[in-house]
Amino acid sequence: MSEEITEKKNDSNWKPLILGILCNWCSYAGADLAGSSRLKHPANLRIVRVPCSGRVNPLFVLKGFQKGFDGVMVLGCHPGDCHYAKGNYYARRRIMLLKELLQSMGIEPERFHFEWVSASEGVRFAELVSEMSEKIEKVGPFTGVDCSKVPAAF
Amino acid sequence: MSDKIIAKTDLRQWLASLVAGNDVIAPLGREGGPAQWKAIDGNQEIDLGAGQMVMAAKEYLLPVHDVLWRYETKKGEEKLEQPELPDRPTVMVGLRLCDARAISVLDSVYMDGRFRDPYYATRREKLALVATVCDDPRWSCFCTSVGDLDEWAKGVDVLLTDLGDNVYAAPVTEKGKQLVQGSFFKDPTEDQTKKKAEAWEKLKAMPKKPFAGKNITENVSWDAAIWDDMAKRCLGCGACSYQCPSCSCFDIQDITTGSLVERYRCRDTCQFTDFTLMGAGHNPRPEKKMRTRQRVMHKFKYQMEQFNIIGCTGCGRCIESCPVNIDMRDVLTALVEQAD
Amino acid sequence: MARIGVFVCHCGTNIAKTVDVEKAAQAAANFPDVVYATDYKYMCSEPGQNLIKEAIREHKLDRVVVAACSPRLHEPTFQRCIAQEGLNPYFAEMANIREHCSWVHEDRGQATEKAIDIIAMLTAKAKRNEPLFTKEIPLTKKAMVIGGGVAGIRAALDIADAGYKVVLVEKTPSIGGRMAQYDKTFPTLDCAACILTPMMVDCASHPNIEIMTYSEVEEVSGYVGNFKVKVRKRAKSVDASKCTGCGVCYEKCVVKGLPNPFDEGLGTRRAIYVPFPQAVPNIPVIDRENCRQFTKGKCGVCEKMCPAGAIRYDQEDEIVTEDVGAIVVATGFDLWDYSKLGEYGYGKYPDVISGIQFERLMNASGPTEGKIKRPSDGKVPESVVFISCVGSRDDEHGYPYCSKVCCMYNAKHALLLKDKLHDAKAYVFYMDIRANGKGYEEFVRRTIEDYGANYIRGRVSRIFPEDGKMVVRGADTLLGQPIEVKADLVVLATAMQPQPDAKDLARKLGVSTDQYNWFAEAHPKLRPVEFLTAGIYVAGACQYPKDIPDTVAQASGAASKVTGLFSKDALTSEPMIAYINEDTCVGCGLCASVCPFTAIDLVEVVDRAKSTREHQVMRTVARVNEGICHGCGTCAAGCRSMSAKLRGFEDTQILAEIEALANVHS
Amino acid sequence: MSTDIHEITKQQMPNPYMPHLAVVEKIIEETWDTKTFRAVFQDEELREKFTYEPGQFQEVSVFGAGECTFCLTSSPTRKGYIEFSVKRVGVVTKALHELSEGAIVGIRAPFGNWFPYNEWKGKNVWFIGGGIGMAPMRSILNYCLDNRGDYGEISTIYGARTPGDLCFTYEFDEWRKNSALHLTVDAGDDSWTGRVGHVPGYLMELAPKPENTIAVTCGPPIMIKFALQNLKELGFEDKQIFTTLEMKMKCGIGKCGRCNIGSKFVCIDGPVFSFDQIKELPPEF
Amino acid sequence: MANEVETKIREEAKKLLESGEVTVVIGWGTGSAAFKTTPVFVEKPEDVEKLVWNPACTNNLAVYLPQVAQHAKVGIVVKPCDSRSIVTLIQEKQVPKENLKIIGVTCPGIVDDASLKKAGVKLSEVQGLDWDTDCVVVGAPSGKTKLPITDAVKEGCRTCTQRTPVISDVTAGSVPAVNPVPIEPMEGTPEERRAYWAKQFERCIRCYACRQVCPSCYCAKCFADRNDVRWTNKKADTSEAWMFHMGRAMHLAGRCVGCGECERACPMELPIMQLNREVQRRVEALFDFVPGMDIETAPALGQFEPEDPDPNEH
Repeated sequence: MSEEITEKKNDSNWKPLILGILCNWCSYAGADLAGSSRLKHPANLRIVRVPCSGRVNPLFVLKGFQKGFDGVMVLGCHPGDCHYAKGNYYARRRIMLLKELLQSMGIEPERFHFEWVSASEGVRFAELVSEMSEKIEKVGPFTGVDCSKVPAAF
Repeated sequence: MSDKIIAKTDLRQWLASLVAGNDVIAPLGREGGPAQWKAIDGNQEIDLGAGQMVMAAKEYLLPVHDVLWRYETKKGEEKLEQPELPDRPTVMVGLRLCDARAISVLDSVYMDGRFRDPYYATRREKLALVATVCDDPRWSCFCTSVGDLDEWAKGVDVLLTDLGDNVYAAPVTEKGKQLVQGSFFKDPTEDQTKKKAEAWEKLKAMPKKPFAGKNITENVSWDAAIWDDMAKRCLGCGACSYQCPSCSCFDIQDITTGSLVERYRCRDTCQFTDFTLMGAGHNPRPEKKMRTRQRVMHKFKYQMEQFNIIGCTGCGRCIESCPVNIDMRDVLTALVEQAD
Repeated sequence: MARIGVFVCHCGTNIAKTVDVEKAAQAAANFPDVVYATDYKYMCSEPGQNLIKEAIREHKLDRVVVAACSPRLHEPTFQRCIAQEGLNPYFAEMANIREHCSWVHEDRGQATEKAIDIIAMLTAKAKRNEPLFTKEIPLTKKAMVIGGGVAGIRAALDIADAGYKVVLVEKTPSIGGRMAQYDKTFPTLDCAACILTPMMVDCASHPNIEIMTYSEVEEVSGYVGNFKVKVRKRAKSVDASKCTGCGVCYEKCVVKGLPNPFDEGLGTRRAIYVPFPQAVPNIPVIDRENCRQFTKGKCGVCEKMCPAGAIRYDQEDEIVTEDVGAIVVATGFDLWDYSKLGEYGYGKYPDVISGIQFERLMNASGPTEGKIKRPSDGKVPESVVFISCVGSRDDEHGYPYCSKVCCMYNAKHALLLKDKLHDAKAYVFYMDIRANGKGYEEFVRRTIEDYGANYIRGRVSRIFPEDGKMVVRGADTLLGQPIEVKADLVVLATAMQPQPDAKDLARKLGVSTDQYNWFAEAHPKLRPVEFLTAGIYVAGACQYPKDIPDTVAQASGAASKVTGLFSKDALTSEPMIAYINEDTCVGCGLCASVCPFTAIDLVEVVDRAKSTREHQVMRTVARVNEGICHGCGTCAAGCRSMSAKLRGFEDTQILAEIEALANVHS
Repeated sequence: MSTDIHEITKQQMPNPYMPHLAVVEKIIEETWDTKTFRAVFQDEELREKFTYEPGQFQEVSVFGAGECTFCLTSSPTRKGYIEFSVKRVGVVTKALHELSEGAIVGIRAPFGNWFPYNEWKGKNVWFIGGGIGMAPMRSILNYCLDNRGDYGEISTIYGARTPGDLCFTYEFDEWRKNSALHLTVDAGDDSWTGRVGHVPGYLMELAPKPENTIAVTCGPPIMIKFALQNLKELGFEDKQIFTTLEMKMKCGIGKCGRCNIGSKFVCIDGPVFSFDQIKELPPEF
Repeated sequence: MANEVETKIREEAKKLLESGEVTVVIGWGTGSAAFKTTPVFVEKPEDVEKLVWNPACTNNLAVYLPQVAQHAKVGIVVKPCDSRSIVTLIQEKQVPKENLKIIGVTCPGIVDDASLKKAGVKLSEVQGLDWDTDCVVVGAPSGKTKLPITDAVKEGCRTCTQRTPVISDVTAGSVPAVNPVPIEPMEGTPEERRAYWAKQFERCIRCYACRQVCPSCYCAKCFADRNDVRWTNKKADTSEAWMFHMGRAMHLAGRCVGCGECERACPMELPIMQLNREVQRRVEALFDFVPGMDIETAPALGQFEPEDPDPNEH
């Protein structure tokens, strides 16, 4: 792992790899709209489609970080817009908590993004991907949850 | 054999010299946690006074996670490979006699059974044991109640006794003799030899439990009342077995990473419900009582019948780790008392 | 293990231009369990689908991954395709390498790499797909149409004519909607009432149609085929069963001079009223906010005067629950409030009016009985300025979109003005003329050429009164010079906007709206009259600005969707729904408490492990009601023991996607 | 008994954890939930020399899904391939069911003991099987039939829940040729003309004589329980009755500790036991 | 100090058993060492003398309830934290409230092997344990030593704010005057924190003792044990252990009552409570929710408010 990370850190062509978990009705549709509107954005996001942000088990996100992705993004319908009425409200509780916990665990806040994107917000989607890519590029490659680099301070 | 003396200040140098020709496994202090068995490079501060380690010496022979083989499934590139096993001689330094004895128990299962376990055997054959005589038994220790320490001492390669500023090193085997070499070793004085003998006698004089000297194998009964009592309290965790120096059961699992399949074995325990649960849902030991009984009977009866060795060395780890204070000494006492 | 086929689509050059499709197919061929991979120009075409079918036969494929466009577009296409070869349709997966890849990336290397990742993920998912099956669910063959404008009326009539019951729910006291306010319609200049009134009457007399006016939808539950809609029937204070529509009550009502919304404030009504003479039903309602009986507690004139004894001051709102199988949403539009615009006087000049007010001024049954008089002093205008794009195509003050009908009604208004007042001058300020309907361009030309309307290309920057006239100052961009017109009346073509409560209704219905709160159809081209929520359809201008022909066409479209739905004996259930592994469920009830549809119940089952032949021990487990479950998966994400699962989006499948992605990059 | 097969196994498997790669040559759909797989070792030399005894078992790996224990249902008298029957119950068996012909599996075999067929020479043998329990007995049945002259009367009682649950129907004619085959089902269907009823009951009807006879029974626990009772009633002694035990196994070589019953490991001391041996074990079955 | 409480526990237990209101009383009994207690299941009135109360009564006995009290009337002795576990279990339908008779005890804080060792006590010499005002008294051959409570008790007890049971039929003992130590959020840069946790999880041997002692971990099949979905495998690997502990932390979110048993049971000294407390702290801040306080309140992740903290405002 460590060699791989060092390699990544020294690689000027390194691009962050971001896992996206998107609800089918709003955010995935928003991403589709970004596509049909030809809104260019960095090719760093890989999308897993789920029916609703309520389907997002926090363990999916944890799995993403365990697997060493540089970032994870969870997108769902705006509050009140959920195709299933309330799924995104439950998701919000789970994911907000997870978001904070990940900070306790030392995963930089830039690496996890939770946001609402509606089916009409193709522009917003493209912007989000660009913004997140930039932020992660600044913090650099993720060294993993079993980070080999252990600072002496602890 | 030719017993030697080494000053404590020279220990590190000795270990460094061992590292030159051997892999050396020793207790390594870890910040924020208990000392652990780790391969050392000769430069670290090792802690021979760590006493009994949380994890038993089986840690090296039966790692928590041991790859059995790897299979590449990619079309046209299918290949089955066994991982490389250590080919350098290995020395384990600082284990207690209970752990050393436990290795004999493991040997019986992994080396003497009908099939020989190549992973264990390869490591074991290259392994020399440099054991330490306990000078400060813990509250949970009961080795002298389940075994004959003089007999156990024959199972190691070198036996170390702490004499304060010096350590008395007694090679037990030819292999051991090879290890106790170097300019830092001196011949012991008579006084030192006497002190060493006293330490040994002191250890053996440790207060014995009511079941000491009894034939536990004959007393372990299938219908004992203690099983119900244990089962009520037992929470079915694996702490006792995971830490037990002689528990040897394992699980086999596959991990698939892309096209690569890795099969490994890892620790497992008869205390878990899943241990005997079959695919179709049938479980021959569905109740906690059956599982707690299995563990004790296996150690004290079945292992004796199979290999003529008791599967418990009185290290006390299960007693210390049990979250509900099921004390093996009480269990054995109850079994013996019931039989009487 | 699975035998997966991967089919990479070029989509002409849509994908192939940016993604190296051959390379992607080659990479896919090496993924675990992939036994066949190829690329083709148009996977969704017939030859493309045949290619898949042949490969299924030849390579004994049991899973198919099509790397092409969004599954939201063509998933059903490929599900049908593989089903024709005898595979379970849910063994098809789509890797979205167009919308999510080729269309949004420029670097061919990166796009190809991403496409390969996406294919790897979906291949891993497909491997874990289980066959899914649909079930029959009952169907209530009765529809509800929300909104009684021309769209709602047309839809209701079409559904009713096909032999199904319809409930038509209208918020105001009468059906008719916006069209009832119009004078004439473009481009044929038919009288709006002549077209609409017979339809309204047909509606009222149709045996299959029940009209609920003065009513609003309160709550919607259930699902396609089985909706339960709670409708609040607001108290009209008039017993509809007794009222004969004689009109004595409103003739005698003592509260006069209330602005009549139907006349857009130009006319008046009383506290008990029918909004317009042709109202259907022709039953008055009491405006309780202004009625003296209600505000002062005494009056009772109408009650005394009513010959039928139909006045009911004690009438209360009634909540009725309707069981319907389908819902058509036809709630129409609202108009932008031009008083927001300072340049045009913030609505403080009475002679600056909106197009629909002008419509009322021209209407024979309007406040001026069809005589065009300006509101301030009743003077017949000699010159009228019509301004288009007020709030439309105006990102700064209004909306960025085009309201679509303004160009046409501006032309209509100018023409009718000239028709009625031959000497009057008509000026039309416009940005572009968008006359793209049947006969529309000809109509505009006629207005200009035959009727002499003065079209000025340019924007109006300011309107202000001067000497009893309204000075309209702007620029003629064709001549490139400033222009000032002195007009007696200014008519603003204000933007169409969604109804203020559209968002609320969308929430109740569980459908989505776009950024302006227009209702959002499932797909603009493939499913233009449907919502994503099954069983709910959209018609008319609640979706987007539309003219009457488009509105009516869409209404008929929505109606035909409803009748299509009702033509089945029963519905088939969505197979991607939740289920519970009862063996590992501990009955904690978390799933039930988070289910948005209350589709999960806790039930008692025999605990086989603890029961003996003599003594039965029960335990509690969760169970999913398959008819109610929508498949959101909120239960599955919450269940700690992972006993609640979601078909089609199983943990195994989602994790497989995540792991496959990690594997490609490790 | 013949030469120690365990010695042969050790030679065949220097590392008993390393499977031999084998190709699934043929898949027979026995019933709705059971398939029989015929596998052929990739290594030609091994294919030639591979040998086992009837009653022994093997560990089959589906790479990535894991490993599962199955008895060898083929008879060592029929060379060149091995067979095993799989009922779909868990993760590995499901993965096996999803395999198609030509797939590669890993096989560790042969393990465990076997039926003492040499000691049975000259005796009558009754096979009493139910459901998937017929799988281990098919090996010894076919072995006995292939050495028909060594044995006296050979009879099989084979029952299943429904006619559709009967396995190995394609061998029934062969079995009938040289031995007696008595079929029964718990519930028949329109085409079923045979007997309807449970196996133990049928056993009482057929009433084999215990003299010079061996009984082998295998099937669901409840069937074994009553078959055993009935055999006793017919005068069979425990040592005349054999069965093969099923227990969760992982290693197959007496290390992992799962199949431990008393001082025996089912994987090395079993799976074949006579009932007088089982009586000596702790009552965990 | 413990004696009055002990007497009261025994009296109440005796009443319950004699009247037949319960078939068993679960409490703490004398352990195999002076600093140990063990759970006891008292079924006969004459056996109530087995029940003890002292600073070593560490077990959260609620862990037994889903198995024992599902279909039988059970008496149970609980500390404040244990009582909160019972609230959670009732809420989550694992125990019918009507099957329970709860004997509550007020609690000044509990010791365990690790906390005593940390306070410098030599375990093999301990002869007895008791409380005095804000002290734990350790009896040894050399005499009695008084240790300030906050120095001697388990990590979770130091910060505990609940000193009386939240649910009980009777409560023994007076409210102890012990000031909790405030909970400090984790410090350090993200990288340091991550490295810290990696180092902790590296030690995990996956014995699942933490899970088994936890009253809230009652799943019939733990996500970590599922073989159909590999959330985490048994490989002794830091990242797999991370996955297990993080998954467990999320599953305990809004449910962990902070009894600290998981950390005590861990043979490898993983700071599991620190993790749980991080979750707890944030659940309280985000949703104003404290678990195990009220049977009527839905669990934190089983409800929502439209005004919950939103990603866009947070």
